[in-house]
Formats: sequence, C-alpha cells, structure tokens
Amino acid sequence: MSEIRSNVEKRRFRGVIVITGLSLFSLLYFGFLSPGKAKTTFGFVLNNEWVLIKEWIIASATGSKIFSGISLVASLLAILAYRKRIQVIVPVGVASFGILMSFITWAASGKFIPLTGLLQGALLLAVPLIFGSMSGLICERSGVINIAIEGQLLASAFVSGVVASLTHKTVWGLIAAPIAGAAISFLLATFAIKFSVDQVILGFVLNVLVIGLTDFLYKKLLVPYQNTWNTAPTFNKIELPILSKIPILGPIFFSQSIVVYIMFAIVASITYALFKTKWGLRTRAIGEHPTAADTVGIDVNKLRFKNVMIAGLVAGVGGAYYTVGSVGAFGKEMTAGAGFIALAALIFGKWSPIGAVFAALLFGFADNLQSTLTIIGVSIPSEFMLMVPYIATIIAVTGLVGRVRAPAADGIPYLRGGSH
Amino acid sequence: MSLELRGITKTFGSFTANDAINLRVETGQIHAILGENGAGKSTLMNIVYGLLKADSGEILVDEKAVNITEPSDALSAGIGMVHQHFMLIPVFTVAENIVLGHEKSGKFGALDIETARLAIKEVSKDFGFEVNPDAIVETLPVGIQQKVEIIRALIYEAKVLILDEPTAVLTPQETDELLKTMRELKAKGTSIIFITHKLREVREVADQITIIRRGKVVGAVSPQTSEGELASLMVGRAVDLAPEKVKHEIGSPILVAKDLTVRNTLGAAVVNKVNFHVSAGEVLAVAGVQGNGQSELARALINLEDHIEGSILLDDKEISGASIYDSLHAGIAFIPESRELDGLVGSFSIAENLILDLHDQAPYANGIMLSAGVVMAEAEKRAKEFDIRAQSVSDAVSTLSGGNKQKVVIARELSRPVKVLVASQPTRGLDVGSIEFVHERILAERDAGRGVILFSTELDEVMALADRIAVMYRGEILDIVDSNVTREELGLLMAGVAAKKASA
Amino acid sequence: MRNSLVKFGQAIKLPGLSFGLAFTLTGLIIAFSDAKVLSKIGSPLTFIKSAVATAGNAYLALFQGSIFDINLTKGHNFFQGFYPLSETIVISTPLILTGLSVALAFKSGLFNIGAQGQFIFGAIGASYVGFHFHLPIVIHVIAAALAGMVLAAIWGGAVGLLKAKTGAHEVILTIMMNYIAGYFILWTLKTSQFLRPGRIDPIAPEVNQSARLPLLAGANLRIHAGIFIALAAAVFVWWLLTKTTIGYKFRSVGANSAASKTAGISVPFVLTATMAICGALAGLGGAVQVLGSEHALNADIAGSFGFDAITVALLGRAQPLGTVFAALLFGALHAGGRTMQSSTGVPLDIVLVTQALIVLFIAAPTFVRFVFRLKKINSSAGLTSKGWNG
Amino acid sequence: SQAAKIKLCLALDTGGVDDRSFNEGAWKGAQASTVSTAEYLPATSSADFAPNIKKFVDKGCDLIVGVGFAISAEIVKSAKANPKIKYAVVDDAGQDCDANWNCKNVPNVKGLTFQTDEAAFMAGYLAAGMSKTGKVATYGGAPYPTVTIFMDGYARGVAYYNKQKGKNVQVLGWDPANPKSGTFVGNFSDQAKALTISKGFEQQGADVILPVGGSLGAPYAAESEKSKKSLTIWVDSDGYGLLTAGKSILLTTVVKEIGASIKSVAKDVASKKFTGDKYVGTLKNKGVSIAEYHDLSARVPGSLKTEVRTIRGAIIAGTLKVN
Ligand SMILES: Nc1ncnc2c1ncn2[C@@H]1O[C@H](COP(=O)(O)OP(=O)(O)OP(=O)(O)O)[C@@H](O)[C@H]1O
Ligand SMILES: Nc1ncnc2c1ncn2[C@@H]1O[C@H](COP(=O)(O)OP(=O)(O)OP(=O)(O)O)[C@@H](O)[C@H]1O
Ligand SMILES: [Mg+2]
Ligand SMILES: [Mg+2]
Repeated sequence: MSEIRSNVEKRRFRGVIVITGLSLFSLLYFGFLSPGKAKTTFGFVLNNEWVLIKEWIIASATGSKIFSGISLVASLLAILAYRKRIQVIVPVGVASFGILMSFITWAASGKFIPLTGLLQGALLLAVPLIFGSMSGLICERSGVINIAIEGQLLASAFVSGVVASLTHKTVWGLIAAPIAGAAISFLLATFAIKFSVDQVILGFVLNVLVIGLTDFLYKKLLVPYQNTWNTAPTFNKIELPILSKIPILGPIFFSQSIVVYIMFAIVASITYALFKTKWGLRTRAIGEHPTAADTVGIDVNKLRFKNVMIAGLVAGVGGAYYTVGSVGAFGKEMTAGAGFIALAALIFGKWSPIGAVFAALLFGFADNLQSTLTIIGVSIPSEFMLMVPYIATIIAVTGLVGRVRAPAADGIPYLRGGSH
Repeated sequence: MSLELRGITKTFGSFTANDAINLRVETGQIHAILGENGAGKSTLMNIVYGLLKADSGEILVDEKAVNITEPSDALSAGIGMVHQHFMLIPVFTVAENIVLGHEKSGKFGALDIETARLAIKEVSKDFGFEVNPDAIVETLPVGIQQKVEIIRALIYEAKVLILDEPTAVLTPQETDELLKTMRELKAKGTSIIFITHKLREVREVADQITIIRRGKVVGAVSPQTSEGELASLMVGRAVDLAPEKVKHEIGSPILVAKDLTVRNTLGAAVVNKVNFHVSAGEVLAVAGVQGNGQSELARALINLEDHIEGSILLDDKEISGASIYDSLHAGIAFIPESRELDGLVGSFSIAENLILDLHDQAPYANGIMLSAGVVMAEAEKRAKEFDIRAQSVSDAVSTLSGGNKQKVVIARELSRPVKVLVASQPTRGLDVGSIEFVHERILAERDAGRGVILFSTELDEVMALADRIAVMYRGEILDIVDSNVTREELGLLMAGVAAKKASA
Repeated sequence: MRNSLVKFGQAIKLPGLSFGLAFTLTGLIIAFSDAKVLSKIGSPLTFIKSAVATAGNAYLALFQGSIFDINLTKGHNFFQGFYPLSETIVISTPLILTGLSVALAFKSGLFNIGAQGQFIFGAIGASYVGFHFHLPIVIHVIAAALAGMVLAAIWGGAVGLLKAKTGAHEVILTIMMNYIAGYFILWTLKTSQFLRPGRIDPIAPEVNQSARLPLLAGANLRIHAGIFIALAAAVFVWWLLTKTTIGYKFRSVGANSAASKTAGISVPFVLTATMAICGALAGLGGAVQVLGSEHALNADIAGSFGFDAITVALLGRAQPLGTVFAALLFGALHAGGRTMQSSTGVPLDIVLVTQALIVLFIAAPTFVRFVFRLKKINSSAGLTSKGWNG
Repeated sequence: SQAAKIKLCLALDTGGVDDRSFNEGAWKGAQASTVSTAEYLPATSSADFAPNIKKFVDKGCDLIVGVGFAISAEIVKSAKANPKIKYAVVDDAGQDCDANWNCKNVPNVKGLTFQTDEAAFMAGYLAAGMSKTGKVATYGGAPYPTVTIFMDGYARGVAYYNKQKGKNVQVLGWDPANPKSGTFVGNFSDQAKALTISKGFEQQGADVILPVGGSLGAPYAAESEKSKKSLTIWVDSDGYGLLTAGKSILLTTVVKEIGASIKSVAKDVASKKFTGDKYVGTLKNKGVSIAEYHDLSARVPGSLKTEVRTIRGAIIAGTLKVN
C-alpha cells in the first residue's frame, strides 16, 4: 500500500517497529546470548494473603525466551493491527510488558524479585505525585495554570506535621493539611483571578515563598523545639478485611494507610466528576472557552476560584502523606521536587486524570524497579541507575506521547468583554 | 414577546460604540439591523445579552423594564443569542454544548445528557436539521455548528432570538433554509433580531429594518427599500460594490496542481486528488463552503500542510515537498485565511511585520545584522503605497483595525518578486472601504500578468473577481466553471450538486 | 526638567511601593518569629519598639552584608569596606548568566527550567579543560569557557531538538534533564579523570592558574572578571535579540509561531538554536563559577543558580538589562542574608521569602494599587509568559 | 583556670544545620563545648564557603571549623592568610597541596577524619550474627565517600563473620569489590523513597538494615517497629536519643564522634594546646564506636557480644585490618 500516513500514524508506526525490534533484541540477548543456567525467582506473597501464591522459579534464559516470545507475537499482532488500521494499543501494551518482564528475568538471574512488593513500592512512590497532579488537573482544567503544586505539597506537609505534633493526633494533621494547601491556593486564586497576575510567575513565586517560609520556620521553631513541634505520629496501616487478603492485589491496594485510600477515592471521584457531572462539564467548559461558558450563564471566575481552592485541598492531603501518612516528622524541603514531577505527570498524561495517574505510576515504577535492581545487585553505576526514572519519562514523552494540547484557555485570565 | 431598548449608550474609553440607541422589536417580528463593520451592532446585542454593561439606557421586555447584567439574566428573560463568533466548546459534543449551563443531574450527580439528546433530535426533526448529538463540535462544518447554536436557543425556548451575522458562513442553500426556519419561528411567535451585511436576505425576510452608523440609529425603513438605498444609508455615501474588471489576454499556465492530496493529522484526505491550473493574468477562484478543504488546499500550495501528495508545478518547477521558505521564495505570495493567527505577529511593529519573510535578505539584512534604517525606510514606503493608516510604522500591528492589518499582510506578500498570488479569504471581516482596496489590488496583480488563486466563501466576491471558478466540495473539485455562471448554479455546486455544465 | 522628574517619580512609584511592601512583610515575619520580641507582647509600646528594632537590625545587617560595611575598613583601607559589594557581584555573576538563559528562552516562547542542568555541564567542561590542559594564559580561559559552553549548548540544544522533532514539552524535558545532570556530575566526579590523585572525595582538581579569571580588586576581594563576561553576555543577548536576523526569528517565533512558520521561518531551527544558546549561556555561568571563584568542581557547584534564574528572569521581565538588575538584587539579598544570619541570627532562608514577595508584587501592579488605594498610575504591564500551548 | 571563652565558628556544608547528619552533629558538639561561644553559617552552594569563612575571620573567631571535605580547600586558603587563627576541618586532612598533589600539613589547621569503617565493621559482624535469614542490607543517601565508608566497613564485617563462622550471610545494597554500584536514595531528604527502599530490602529477606544518610532511616525505623520485619542500625550519633519511634528495633549505632572531636579541638585552643596534627577518629581513641544495644540488649546473645568486643580489641591492637 502506497497510501501516505499521517503524523500520528507515522509515530504509531515508528512505535510498532521499535517494539518489534526490542522484542527481537530481548529474545536474542536476554533469551539466547546470556550464558548461565541461573534461575530467577518471582515472589508474589507480601503478607499473609489467602492464597499464598507459590514462588515461581524459572531458568532465566527460558523465562526471557518465553516473555520475549510473547512480546514478539504481540508485536506481530500490532503490525497486523496497524496495517488494518485498528487500535494497536493493546498488543503494544502486551509487547512492552513482555519486553520488560524479559529484561527483569534476565537482570534478576540468580536472584529473587518480589513482584508484589515491586508494585506496592511503585504505588507508594507515586502517591504524592498523584495527589499533586490531581491538584494541577483541577486547576488547569478550569484554565488556571498551577505550577505551585510543590508549594502546596510542602506547605501542607509542614502544617500537618506541626499540627499532628502539637495535638499528638494524626487525624488533626490530616485535617489541617488540606487547609494549608487551600491557603496556598487562595493566594494562587486571588492573584491569578482577581489581579490577573501571570500564572507561571505566580506559581513559581509561591513555591519560593513556601520553601523560604517553611525553611525559616523549621529553623526557628521545629529544630529548637523539636520535641513539641516536630514529632508527628503516623497513621497505622489499615488492612481492609477480606480485600487485603486477595493475593497480589490485596497488599498493593487494600493494605495501606488511610491517606492512600483517600487518594483512591479522590482519583475516582475526580475522574467521575470531571466527565459525568455538572461540575465537571462546567469546569471543562471554562478551561476551554470561558466566553462561551459565560454566555450560558456560568460565572467563570467564581468557578475558577472555587476549583483552585478544591485543588489546594487535594494537594493538601498529598502533603499530609509526607508527614502523618508515611514519614512522621517534617523535614526541610522534604517534598524534594515532587510537585514538579507531578506537573510533568499531568502534562505527560495529557491533562486527563487517568493519564496523569498512569504517568505518575510509570515514574514510581521506574524508580522502584531501579532501586530493586540495585538491591539485588547490578553492575551499572549507581548514579546511572538513579537516572532511570527520569530517562524513562523522557523516552515515554518523546517516543509515545508527543505533542500535547493543554486546555485551550489554560493560563489566560478571563475578563469579560476584555481585550481577548 | 416584545423587546424595547431605550437610550442605550456604551463607550469604550473615549470611543462611543452605541450612542443613545432606541429600538423596538414587536412580538413575532423579524427585525433586521444593518450597519458597517464596527457600527456597533454586536456591541448593542452583547448589551442586550448581558455580556456588556451599558453606560446608560434601559431594556424593556413586554413593556416591563428588566435588569440584565449577566447572560443568565437574559436567558431567564427569554432572550437567546447566536453569536457572531460561535460560543461553543470545540472539544465538547453537541449534546454537551447544549446541556452546558442548563444541566440536570440524576443519581450521584450524574449529568443527564439523554434528555438533551432527545430534545436535539426532536428539534432537528421539527426544523429539518441533520445534527448528530454525539458529534464533537470541532469536527463539524461551520454551518452545522451554527445550527447547534440555533438548536440551543430553540430548546431553551427563547422568545427573542438574536442572530448576529448568521449567514456569513453559509451556502446559499443553507441560507435559504435558515430564512425558512426564521419564518417558521416567527409563525410560532418568536421575535428575531437579525444582523447581516447581505441586503438581499434582509429584504427577503425582515419585517422592519433599523440602520446603525457609527453607533447611532440613522434610519428605520421597510423591507421594500431598494438595495442601493440601504447601502448608502449604511455607509453614508453612494457605494459602487462591483469592481471594474477589464478583459485581457490570459497567458500560459503558471501554476499547475496534479493529483494533489492533503491529509489531516488523522490521515484522512481533506483534499482529495485535485487537479487545476492557473495562468498568468488570470484569477482562479476556489469557491466552496468553509470546511470543504479550501483552507487546506491554500496552505498546501506553499507546503504549509504536513501531509501532501501529488505535484505542484510553479513555472514547470516542482515545489511540492519544498520548505515553506523555498515555496514562498520561488514566487508565491500567500495571504493566509486568518491574519491574526497566521498572517501577523501582533506584538511586532508594522515595520517588523513587513519583513517577516525577507528579514534575512538584503537589503534588510547585512550578514546576520538587521539593517534597522533600511527596514524603517522601506516600511514607510510600503505604508504609503498600500495606504496603511497608522500613527507610525513603529506601532504594534495589534493596534490596527482589521482592514489595515490586512493591508500590512498584502504589502508584505506583494513586495517579493511574485508569480502567483494565493489569497485565502482576503476580505473576511473587512469593511467596505478595505474590501474595495483589496479587490483592486487583486485585479491589479492579475492585470500585471500574475496568476491569482482566490479562495473565498463569498459568492459575490468570487463572481466579481474570477475569470474561472473551481468549486470544492468534500475535498474534491467538483467542477471548474466559467465566470458567467449564475449564482444559483454556483450555489448548487457549492452544496455538492454536481451540475456538470455542457461547456466543461 | 520638573516634568521629567514627575514622570520619573510616577515611573518608579509602583516598583518602589512593591519593594516597600515586600520588605515590610518580611520585617513582620522576622519580628514576629523572634522570641525576644514576642516576650514583650504584654506592653504594646515596647513590643512595637523591639519589633522595629529587630527588623531594623536585620535590614542593617542585610545592607552591610551586601553593599558596604564601615566595620570592615578598620585597620584596612577604605576600599575594604566594599567587600560586601564584591560578594554581591560574585554571586550575581552566575545568576546573570543563568537568568539570561531563562530570559532568552522566554523571548522565544520557551520555558527553560533547565538552566540548572546546563550550568552543571558548563562547569564540568570548564573544569576539565581547566585542570587537564596546560595552555597559555588567556587562551586557557577561553578554551575552558568554550568547552563548558559547548557541552551545555549540546545539552540544552537537545531539548529544542527533541521538542521540534517529537513535540515533547520542554518543561517536562528540562525538569527531567536537571535530575539527570545532577546525577551525572556525581558520577563524573568519581571517574579517574576527575578524581584528585590519591583521593576519593568527589572534588575535581583545581583549575590551573592560567585558566582562572583574574581578580579585579586584589587578592582580598573575590570580585573577578566574570562580571564583565556576564555583562558582555547581557549585551550580547540584547544585541542578538534586537539587532540580528537570528534574534528577529527568535522573537517572531516567540510571539507568534504560526505566523512565523507561515512566513517561512523554520520553527524547528529556532527551537533548537534558542535552546542551544540558552544552554551556552547557562553553561557559561557554570564555567565562570569554576574559573572565577570556585576553581574546583564539586557536586554542589550549581547550588540553586539554575532555579533562582527563573525568578531572576521573571523579575527582569525577560529583558537583558532587567535580568542584570534582578540578578544583582538577588545577589545582594543572598550576600546580605549571610551577614544577617551571622550577626542577627535571622535564618538566611528569609531571603527567599523577600525575593518571592518582590517578584509577586512587581508582577501584580493591580494588587499594589489595590493595597495603596491608588487610582491609576502608569505601569507597564507585567511580564506575561505563555501557557503550555506556547 | 577559668579563661575567657573562645569564639568557635562553624562554616557548614550544604544541607543545613539540621541535616541530622554531620552538620548537625558538628553544631551540637560546638554548642556543648563549655569553653566556647558557638555560631554557624549555612551554605546553599559551594560558592558560600569562602565568604562564610571570611565572615568569621572578620568577626574575630578563634577557631573556625569547616564542616565537610568540600570546604577543606577554602579553609586551608584562609588559614594560610591568617596564621594566628586556628582552623579545623571535618572529614578531611586539611592539607595544603600543590599542583603535583604533594601535600603538606598547615600548622594552624587540624584535619578531623574518622575511620568510620572500624566501627561499621563491628556493626557488620553484629548484624551478621543477629540475622536469622542470612541476609543483611545497607544503603546510602548519595554515593559520597563519607557515606560509602560506612557501607564498606559493614560489608567487610559481615564477610569476616562468614569467614569466622563458615557461614554465608549476604550483604545487599553494597559490595566493596564493586564500589561503583550500590543502592542509594539519590539525596538526603527523600524519606519516603528511603522507606520504599528499606521495604525492598525486607522483601529480599534482609532482617538487619543500615541506612547511611542522616534522618533518611527514621520512617523506616518507625515502620519496622510495627512490622517487626527487621532490625535497624543508626549512624553518626546514638539513634536511641534521636528516634521518636523505632527504638525497640534499634540494634546499635555506628557512632562518629564529630561533635566530641570539635569539642576537644575547642578545648585545645582554649588551653593553648592546639596543634595542626591530623586527628583520626578510631576505635582506639573513641573517635568512632558502636553504641549500646539498648532495648535489644537481651536479644543479642552473650557470645556474640563477646565476639564483637574481641573484634574491637583486635582492631585497636592492629591485628585485625578492616580494609
Ligand atoms: N471591548 C472593546 N473595547 C474597545 N472597543 C471596542 C470593544 N468592543 C468593540 N469595540 C469597538 O466598538 C465598535 C463597535 O464594534 P461592534 O463589534 O459592535 O461592531 P459591529 O457593528 O458588530 O461590526 P461587525 O460588522 O464587524 O460585526 C468597533 O469600532 C470596535 O472597535
Ligand atoms: N478590546 C479592545 N480594546 C481596545 N481596542 C479595541 C478592542 N477591540 C477592538 N478594538 C479596536 O477597535 C478597532 C476595530 O476593531 P474590530 O475588531 O471591530 O476590527 P474589524 O475591523 O472588525 O476587524 P477584525 O474583526 O477583522 O479584526 C481597532 O482599532 C481595534 O484596535
Ligand atoms: Mg459584529
Ligand atoms: Mg469585526
């Protein structure tokens, strides 16, 4: 067929070819060329699940061959699907999975890979990123750029740590955190909406402000009076009855701290609310075409204000994850740039809740896989292993995602009858 | 329902857009408002709709004063409006757009789209529209988008319907349908305010005509008034709308397109294997309703589209696949459809905009240095030659009026050595004076032996300027006809009825 | 004359009020977090007095640490009193360069968060050439700086190229690449080329004398020729943007890339070239830091110069001159902040708060007007960067 | 003799005074010194080192301590220019080196370095003895030599245990033979990630874990106290006094007496006994040590306690080499 293909199709084609190539490579390299008869052990049990899935022990070379084989078959299906112009996402997904597993089987040759633990860790690393990107999502879907996610997370981590320390109650920390997040949001909303300040500048400035303030107060209060101000307790894990005993899924999803459950609830509600409710319809409308929303009687700036505040609450819970949700005591700049990774996840996920969650999980998975591999011992310099999640993100963004389109009115203040 | 405006005044800074305007629309009346660009029609309507706030004056509905400060006030007073620039969310479905602002929720706050879907189907049936409630608005042709706006007003039972230039983007057939719909609505008691520049339509459907000039009501006349009279009332002087076109010899083909196909990012052919040529000294008009591939075809001629197949020969040299820069410098002048988006850099000065294409060539550049002096001097010259009205050529282009902006684009494109001029909707949104100027320039290029390809949705413009007319429908050129074709035939062709003429 | 004075007054009224507001708020934070001040809360008058005194002392120290300190002249010549100013300039030098990097990107419609990583590569390149080779004076400095700039230009240009080729968003790319650069320098410092003989500390050897930038005011003051390089870079960026065809392309694409493309300007070229030059500028910052004041490459060499650069560029409204002034201001706040901490015990971190507030109020003239109930006074519109869609 | 207090000034490394690691340890030691008044200056990048030191010179400090190897060169520079002021530098010998890397002592600079691996060796042996799964682990904040020296000693201690007992206790996260790779958090602040890494080790079966990196290990200690999956070893200064949660699973601490060494330098300066000789903290001079077993004392078998003590003696005596 000499038919010309579009850009999207070209990228898809490139993707399919690359996947096929990788499948072949992994079949040859991991499957056939790697010497040795070592075995790889996959573990599935973390706690005392109902069914204790037996460890799966397989000769590494055989395992790699099987997984690469699966991936090769899937790649070929993808080529077929591509030629028939049907969706290639499923076979490509299966193929990627196969290549990944083939690689892991090879890399962990002679070692033990706790698969469930790998996934559980990935989720935990992604938790603050997911909260952060949900905050960004709500703001940006309503047309307000939110670069202040880092500030929201940090401020609420600080406040929740302090409040929990002073009250000796995790619950109060969890309640105070969203209020702190909303306080940052209030600044964001007021300056962005009421005073039409450029939102990119604003976001950056708020981050600097929060970092400066928390560092300052940390030194002035939390360090000298550590025993009263910075000894936040943490939530106990809640093992959901029955559910937590489901093999594999149980330990990952149903044996977590309350903050993680709140996250599940928030992601589910945002996804539902954004696409299925009146609020969501209006929110998307004011992010795309505020004037049009205005003409049907929607108060654009009021809704934007409200949404930015909601976003602050969401990020606030994420901030609480740092202190009462996992670590306890507040640490200086403990969010360590998570707000920016969350922002990247949001863009990477094309401003959709599910996309952002997947992007955050991908990041968490790459990060945890990286440390798991160093734990079982690989001979790659540790600095390069530490780069893995960032490189993975770049590859994903350049290879798979490509051009993204933000909500059309994102970042543009709405002034009725104004110049735009 | 009747609507009355009393003494509406609106100023923007020192500029008075509406000056004590009085207007009365009776129940079940179609009330046309005529006026030049910038006369203040949209401003007045936006005030009625609550999008702008009048400085003074009052609005009465059924003889009772109402306070309209928000669109929602207008909506609840029974006023609906179809805006000049559509007010639809491009990424929403038709149904979602209709529901927006009037949402009803079910269990768990779930949005009720189904009711809207049914309502859309019902209204569509009543008025003979073909609108799929689940289509994404941005994928729909403009004509359908407009129907969506009308359907919205109908579903929410507007008693007074404001239509701001609804026919600008429609085919003659679609226009006829709209006029029919308006009459039906009128029969059901709906009052309609109808804004248009097309005098024929007004005379056909209006019960009453109000003419606005520079923010003031300058006349209230009956539809029996002649077109010439209406035009001179609008402009304040006698207008000659048809440009002078001298007959002359047409040269040999200078640009030839063979099997030209353009695909969008999804791979669909939006221009499908078209063949045409334009000769030196000839105006080839490409007519068609917006959304039928003319925009893409125009852009493809300078390789501005990403996926082009087939061949474009300029003076027998293949330029298909060349860079945009090379295409332009091979001798094509290009006036893009949107001067704001694609034609001009708004924050740049007039002088800077005039060298967007030539900034790295002598005499504007000396090595990598810009020759500021030359740039200014040349800009002054162009401003004079093309009658660009501004305080200074250092003014930001964004401060110019539409007509002057377009002159900047034209001045720039015609200051290269040019063999072919590709002009895409060159008079869209311009006022009468500017249109005259643009038409004259286009004909001057033709007379100077250049080939001109004019893309236009305006039948009058096409008929007035073209030597030959190619009609596009759904990405294909249905036919290329002589300029002596009748309006009706052209209209039918544009609507996709392939009336192969014997002469072709 | 009178008229122009009034005009001048009008022009600086808003910025002046913004600064005043920022410093007042910071002063309140300083005073209210001071235990001594708080202990006097019982009697309002002494409370206010001691609050004012505390904040006042802090600000006095800030001044003494950033501009001039009479105490330093004791036993030395008068000149020595300008040691703080020298420090201000030493810190401002890399800030100017990284700030220009971010500002230039803004002008081309790009958001360069990657100055940090670019700075790192500039420092690596300059350090390596600086200690590894033995070259004649002057030539050595130039070679080292060029090496840094080239490395950083490649690192930065890659972002532009990737964006042009794949459409990936530069914000994501630069964020990720900063982390990668941060780990890369750690690794580099452990390679045998960069380790000092017999040592395992991640510090590179000091660059040779021939590769160092000359000191400008004797051995006692650290101010070095890097400031001239930074100022020259600012002039270069101004010249590039306003006087050359390349800068014209940058600005044009930055202001309206669709129109630029339609007029035949190659947007991929502009993206790549802009990011490469941005990289070179930030890289020059890293090189100057190594060759001018640090001499030895270490893992913390970049500090937060690349991130502060963003606020610097925003405050400078992405104009070269504005960026220079903003960098000097930030440098002064940082240098002064050290003195403030050492002589009054107010943590240095408060400087970040001041910086944030200044940028915020400068960017929000309407807010400042609102606070001071001003009607309308002339103010140029704040910088507007672009949203994600460019 | 009650002399006037000397002025002790700390020029810190980046990371801040409250890094729960060497900056904090140094500052605590300085504050605890009874012969001096102490103050510090933080640094946000290496660019702050020189001006901070200069500030102290101008203020008339009697003893200026640079914390961290990175600041050493600036300390030496300042010391050469101000021969009357006394200097010390933590984690570096503080020598003056020429272009050919010939180094010589500077009379007014005291280098404070620590054979941390000696103490870590003991901890490694102990860990191996306590492990039921035959797997122990260690990880660091970032791959710096001051971090990896802990990991080195620990791993060698385990190896020594294996040799002595003919066992095969594995060390996860670090291999002294392959120092390029290993498990690291990547920074000293991301505690959530450190927690995930600790759990990863537990999943591999490790039941004694040594996190090297300030407070990075705190959340893990708290979590492990609940899950009872592993014991932890703290670093720098005795974790028993620092941890709010996790004391019950704290096996011991690899103590590095930065604070004490600074205190003693201050004392030397006050009593005019300062010399520029290098100080190397060892088991012998108690510059490094392992802390008590605290709550776990009862669980550590008497024989193991004795063996660890014997090892200490052997290292001090020089009969047992740790590297
Ligand atoms: N927000 C505004 N600020 C300043 N001037 C405005 C604004 N909106 C409209 N104007 C000016 O008011 C005048 C009337 O504009 P309006 O849009 O009502 O004209 P119109 O009659 O609808 O023209 P057209 O036929 O082009 O639609 C124009 O000159 C326009 O420039
Ligand atoms: N919001 C506004 N603020 C200030 N001036 C405006 C505004 N809107 C329009 N104008 C000014 O009003 C004049 C006419 O604007 P208008 O938009 O009606 O132009 P036009 O002739 O209809 O052209 P087009 O719609 O094609 O751009 C211009 O000089 C423009 O600068
Ligand atoms: Mg109008
Ligand atoms: Mg108009």
